[in-house]
Amino acid sequence: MSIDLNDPALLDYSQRPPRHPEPVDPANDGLPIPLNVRTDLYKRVQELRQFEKRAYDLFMQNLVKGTSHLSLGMEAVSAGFAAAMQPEDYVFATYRGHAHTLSKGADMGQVMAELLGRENGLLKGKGGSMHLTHAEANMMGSYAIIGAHLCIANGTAWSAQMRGTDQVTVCFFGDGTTNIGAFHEALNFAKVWNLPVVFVCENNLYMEYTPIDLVAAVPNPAADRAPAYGLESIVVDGNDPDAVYMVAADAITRARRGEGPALVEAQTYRHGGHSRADPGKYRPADEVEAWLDRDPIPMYHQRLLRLGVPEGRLSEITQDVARRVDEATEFAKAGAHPGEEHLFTDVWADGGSAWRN
Amino acid sequence: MSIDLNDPALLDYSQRPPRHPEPVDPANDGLPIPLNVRTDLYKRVQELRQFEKRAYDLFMQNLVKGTSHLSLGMEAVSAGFAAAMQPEDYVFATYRGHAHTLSKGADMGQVMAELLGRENGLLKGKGGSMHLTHAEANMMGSYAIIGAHLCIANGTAWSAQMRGTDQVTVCFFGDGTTNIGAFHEALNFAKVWNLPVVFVCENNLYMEYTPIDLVAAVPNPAADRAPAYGLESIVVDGNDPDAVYMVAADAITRARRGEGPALVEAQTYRHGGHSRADPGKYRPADEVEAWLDRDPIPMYHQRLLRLGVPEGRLSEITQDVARRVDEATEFAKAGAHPGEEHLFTDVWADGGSAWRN
Amino acid sequence: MAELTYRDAVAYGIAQEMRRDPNLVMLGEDIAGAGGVFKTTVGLLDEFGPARIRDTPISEQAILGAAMGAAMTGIPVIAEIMFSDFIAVCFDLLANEMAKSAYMTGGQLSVPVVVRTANGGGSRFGAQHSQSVENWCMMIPGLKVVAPSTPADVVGLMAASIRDPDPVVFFEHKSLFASKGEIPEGEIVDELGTARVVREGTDCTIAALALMVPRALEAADRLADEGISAEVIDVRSLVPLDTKTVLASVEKTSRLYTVEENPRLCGWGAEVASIVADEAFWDLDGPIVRITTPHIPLPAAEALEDMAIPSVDRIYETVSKTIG
Amino acid sequence: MAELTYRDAVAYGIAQEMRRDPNLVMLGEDIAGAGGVFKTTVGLLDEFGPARIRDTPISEQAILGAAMGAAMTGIPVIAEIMFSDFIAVCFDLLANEMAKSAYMTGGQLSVPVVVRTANGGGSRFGAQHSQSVENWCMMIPGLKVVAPSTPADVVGLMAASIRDPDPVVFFEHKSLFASKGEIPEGEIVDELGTARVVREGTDCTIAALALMVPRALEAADRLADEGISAEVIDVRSLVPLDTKTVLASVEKTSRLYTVEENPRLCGWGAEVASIVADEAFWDLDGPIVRITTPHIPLPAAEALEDMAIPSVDRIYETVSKTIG
Ligand SMILES: Cc1ncc(C[n+]2csc(CCOP(=O)(O)OP(=O)(O)O)c2C)c(N)n1
Ligand SMILES: Cc1ncc(C[n+]2csc(CCOP(=O)(O)OP(=O)(O)O)c2C)c(N)n1
Ligand SMILES: [Mg+2]
Ligand SMILES: [Mg+2]
Repeated sequence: MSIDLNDPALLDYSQRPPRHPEPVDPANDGLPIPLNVRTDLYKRVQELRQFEKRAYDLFMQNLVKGTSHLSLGMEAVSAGFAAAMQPEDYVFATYRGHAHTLSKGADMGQVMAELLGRENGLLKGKGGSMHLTHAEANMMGSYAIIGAHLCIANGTAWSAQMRGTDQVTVCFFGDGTTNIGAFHEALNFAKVWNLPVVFVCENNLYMEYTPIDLVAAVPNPAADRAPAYGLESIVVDGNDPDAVYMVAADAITRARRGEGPALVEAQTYRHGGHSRADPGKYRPADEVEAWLDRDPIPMYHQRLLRLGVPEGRLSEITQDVARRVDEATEFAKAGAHPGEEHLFTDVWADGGSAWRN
Repeated sequence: MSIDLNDPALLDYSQRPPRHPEPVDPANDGLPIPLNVRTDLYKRVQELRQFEKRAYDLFMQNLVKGTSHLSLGMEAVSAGFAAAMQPEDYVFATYRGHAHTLSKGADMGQVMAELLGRENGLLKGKGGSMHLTHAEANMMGSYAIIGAHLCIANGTAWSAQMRGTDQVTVCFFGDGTTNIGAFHEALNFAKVWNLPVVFVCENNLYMEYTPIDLVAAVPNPAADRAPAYGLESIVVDGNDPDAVYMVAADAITRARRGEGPALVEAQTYRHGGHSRADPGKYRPADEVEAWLDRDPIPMYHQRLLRLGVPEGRLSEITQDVARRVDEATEFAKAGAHPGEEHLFTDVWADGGSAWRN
Repeated sequence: MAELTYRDAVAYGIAQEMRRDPNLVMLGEDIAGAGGVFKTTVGLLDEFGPARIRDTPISEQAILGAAMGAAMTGIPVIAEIMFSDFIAVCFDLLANEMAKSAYMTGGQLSVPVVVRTANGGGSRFGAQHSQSVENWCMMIPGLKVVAPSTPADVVGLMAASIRDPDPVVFFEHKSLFASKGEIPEGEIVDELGTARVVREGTDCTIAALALMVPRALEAADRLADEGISAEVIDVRSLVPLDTKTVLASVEKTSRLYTVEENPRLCGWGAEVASIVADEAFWDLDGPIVRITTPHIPLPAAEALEDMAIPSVDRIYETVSKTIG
Repeated sequence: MAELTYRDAVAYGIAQEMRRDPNLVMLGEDIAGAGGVFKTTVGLLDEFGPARIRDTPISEQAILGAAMGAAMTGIPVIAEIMFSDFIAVCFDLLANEMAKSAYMTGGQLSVPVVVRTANGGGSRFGAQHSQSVENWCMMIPGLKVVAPSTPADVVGLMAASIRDPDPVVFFEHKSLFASKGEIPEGEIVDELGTARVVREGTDCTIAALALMVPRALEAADRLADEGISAEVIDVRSLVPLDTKTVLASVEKTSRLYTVEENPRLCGWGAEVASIVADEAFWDLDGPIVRITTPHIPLPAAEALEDMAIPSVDRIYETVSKTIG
């Protein structure tokens, strides 16, 4: 769209017309997803939700320094894709990467410790919240400068192609990221080289504090651009774990079969602000409310009950996750602050940092 | 498209299937373009053709140092757009910018002198062939690093929008340029800000030595991406001055009326190699031949004869241009090599270059 | 005289110039309604409206391109690049286009753009949001580079940068945003290319920039307790560089220290050191010592980041140990 | 011993490594069928095929990104950036991603990429295709930086760079492509971080890099005629930097000159000068003098470009006048 400079709502974005969520598709209850996968999805969204809530509490206690970007409200995207991936598949995330790192199997305690800047953190405290990486599990990093990691994701996909494995790379990014040059280069390159990579736009309707429709030329910033790269336009309800799972499984399977890249736009919403300090006031109040009503977790809870999973099983999962989050918190808080010996390690692959003899 | 690594033609691009030009649309004789505009177009293509041929000869005599990128074969694009512009409109070009600089009214002698690195050159010899600029006539420069100038072109368009003038900016670039990040940023930005800018892709089927279809995900690298920016897909025969003129007039008029940006893909071919040293051997021989047969200049000559312009009038134009090219050559050759006094000027707007006191 | 934070001084300085020049415009990400992610542009949208204070897509090349193009037509533009680390995504526009335009065109085009950007460490943001990148710009012929250390300098150098007809990169230090200082009444316009002796001394010269200035001053206080009289220079402007002030100081003190937040290699201090080692060699009584962040990416953890960036302790100890 | 041009040495060095390591791949614009716009990769497509030598779109960020991602999985990659000036369009990938990956991840990921690029002036290509940008990379912690001056060094340092597990930027000098030199038989593997004394001398040290090395040598010949004995060091590797060789030389000669093709401010010579002014201060008998391209964008015209870049005359005259 084009901006009308006379629009009085430009003075206060919260006065702009709200963009409400689509209702849950009732047919999604009937998607052909086995119940064990669905309970796994439930566990996954619970982990992400409870972890992120705790992370939020720890900021409030000023234990997390720096910044932090939560996925509260957006859990279904990460859970749905992770459930559709194989362990050998590669994942790339942005600074909003706690969820994707956990989904790929990183230890909650180590992730929490990293947020707290501790030596027992996933990155020894050297990377922080925005750079979570768990290479052992092929979680290839969280990247804090918009765009680059889409290009890097092509590289692991190229590697799989060269090595003749059937690993797929899944690369998450935000709606705002669709406007940067690297997005374009990455998508075109992936298609031309027929790389096994699935690009996933988590469209939460806002870049930092600016509504995406004010800065993107098309209504669906990722899906409407897919044809520019010879790709299919795919939009999915990013608040429904099942819907995401189906789309993810399809795109990943096709990439695994050598049918090349895909671009998926998952529409969702963040419950809080962009990062720790942001109260998110630029959003119309009724928009926030409507999306809170479409919280993926109670919705999914209801669906599982409808599908016959006993309440007891669900609360068992919930409580088990709660315990693990508590343990992770303790682990993190008990960690030492990294000492000077870490300052000069790891610049080079040999572990050192010498630039001279 | 995607590359098939088993395709033996990857070892020698000249063995790939040729891409022949579309035939001239016979209906174009009847386009509603007044005959005086058409004779002006004829003069324009003659100027570009003869200038570029002379530039080529001067390289061969080793009088042009460095590099140089000719528009031989592509003259109709520049001529058609220039004829549709107003003098106050802005133009941006790439390193392949001799044509667009001349079309905007720069003095042939000064342009030639710049190619020869002389003090009487358009840029005093400081910029060279790749950076021709004639700001006085709103020819805002030639840019030698792919992509950036599309972003810069938005700036003059924004300026016109702010100042409330009806100036339009026209920005030329190549097919290969559609794959770089800045292309994407520029197009999206132009649309969102509703800027009066017309982007013109001169699709000559090759980037440097690599066929565009091997590196672009879509067959028409510009037009097929227009919808990604909320724009109409426009392809025009870039070897027909009249066809270009019509499309140019339409896009420019709409931009002038405040209807926002446009993206035009003009399909054409360069008669020679990419730059001075390149013999262009990576192109199938029959492809080159087919396009030489669609040389815009004899085609247009024939059309004008059909439309009743006397042969004598056309040869008068041709000869007048020939004389001016000769004069320009003399002017250029007579120029002095710039002296040391020019080395330290013009870094800053005040004319100086001091970085310290 | 009003007291302002360094943060508020940014908007104050911009507003002063926007009132003066109705053509001056600003663009950047989240700068309008949100008042900037560092709240440095709060109030400007309300006063100057959405045509002059414009939010953009996340498209740094498009931002600098639009700024440059408009500037080439004579419109002065302020472009915000949110974090200075992001200069890397638009470095072509800055280093190859804006910087070279005047020269390449034989003086036909000039580019009155101020690129404002939040620079430096101390916020525990990690390696991609904490860099001190003044040298990325200083090394490019055709760019001017400014890095104020006080609110008053923010206002005065902002005005000078905006009025300058060339591209100026204006580094606002994230860890100084909360600091406060007096702002003189009335219009404030400073001068590019002028360093300031912020503390006089006779035993050594300490040249510092931005966040390093208050630290150097504090270290100088401690050195004074030991009987070492350090002269502290706030370099303020890297291009143009006020070599006169530095050379005059070294002539007096005979010793030079630089305090740089950038990682060691090719920092601005190296340039200053090389100038002094050439032009003031015979004045020197001992080695030139550079105190810099080590040549490593910046770590995120508080504990580590604090060890990396030159601290008051490190400045104090280095001078005290080496002045001999 | 075969004689090769510097140009042919590039493909020769790459081929040596491609034969050794079947995983090694290369990508870049026009590098395959065309053999590179500088003809530095001729023959590689035929020998190694289109899966290992791949042409790319004009997408430098995608090129470096693909290289980095593949490298993180253990595949060594050579990425060509056609002209070093274009590093600016992918600087984020180089400076913020490749360079910081190992550190930010606490050592989890390393990036065995060699970024090859044609650097330097003398071709009359103007300001956007002629820059010497070694310092753009040297200043970034996490990057290694190499710039050979002879065909043998091209081969040996290429092998060392390819075998190095970290990102290395490999600068090939455009004006040296046509130069010739002997290449030893058999596998050639050099070492990063080693400078070479290419001429011994006692009166002064001249540190030079790439194209400036033959010029410094020629100037040294002329100085010798005047009775000035100059030691010339080919720095070869900026990161790691062989400070030992430089410091040992200055200890002997007591004077240091740097000859840099980069524009003045924050060039590699500034760093070297600052190291010497600190660590070898007491060895010095006179000012450290830097001979550089002036701090201006490079002009296109032959006449002007030749005045800008340090010439044999300028080196000779500067040393001769200042050595006193
Ligand atoms: C190149 C670059 N420009 C700007 C930023 C600052 N920034 C960080 S997050 C963000 C918004 C990103 O929005 P989106 O892609 O929608 O992701 P979300 O945060 O909504 O998940 C911006 C502008 C950045 N990190 N990198
Ligand atoms: C960022 C960047 N990458 C690479 C180049 C080298 N280069 C110069 S021209 C060219 C081909 C451009 O192709 P196209 O856009 O089709 O324009 P044409 O030359 O065909 O007019 C390339 C790759 C460059 N100038 N800038
Ligand atoms: Mg978003
Ligand atoms: Mg082309």
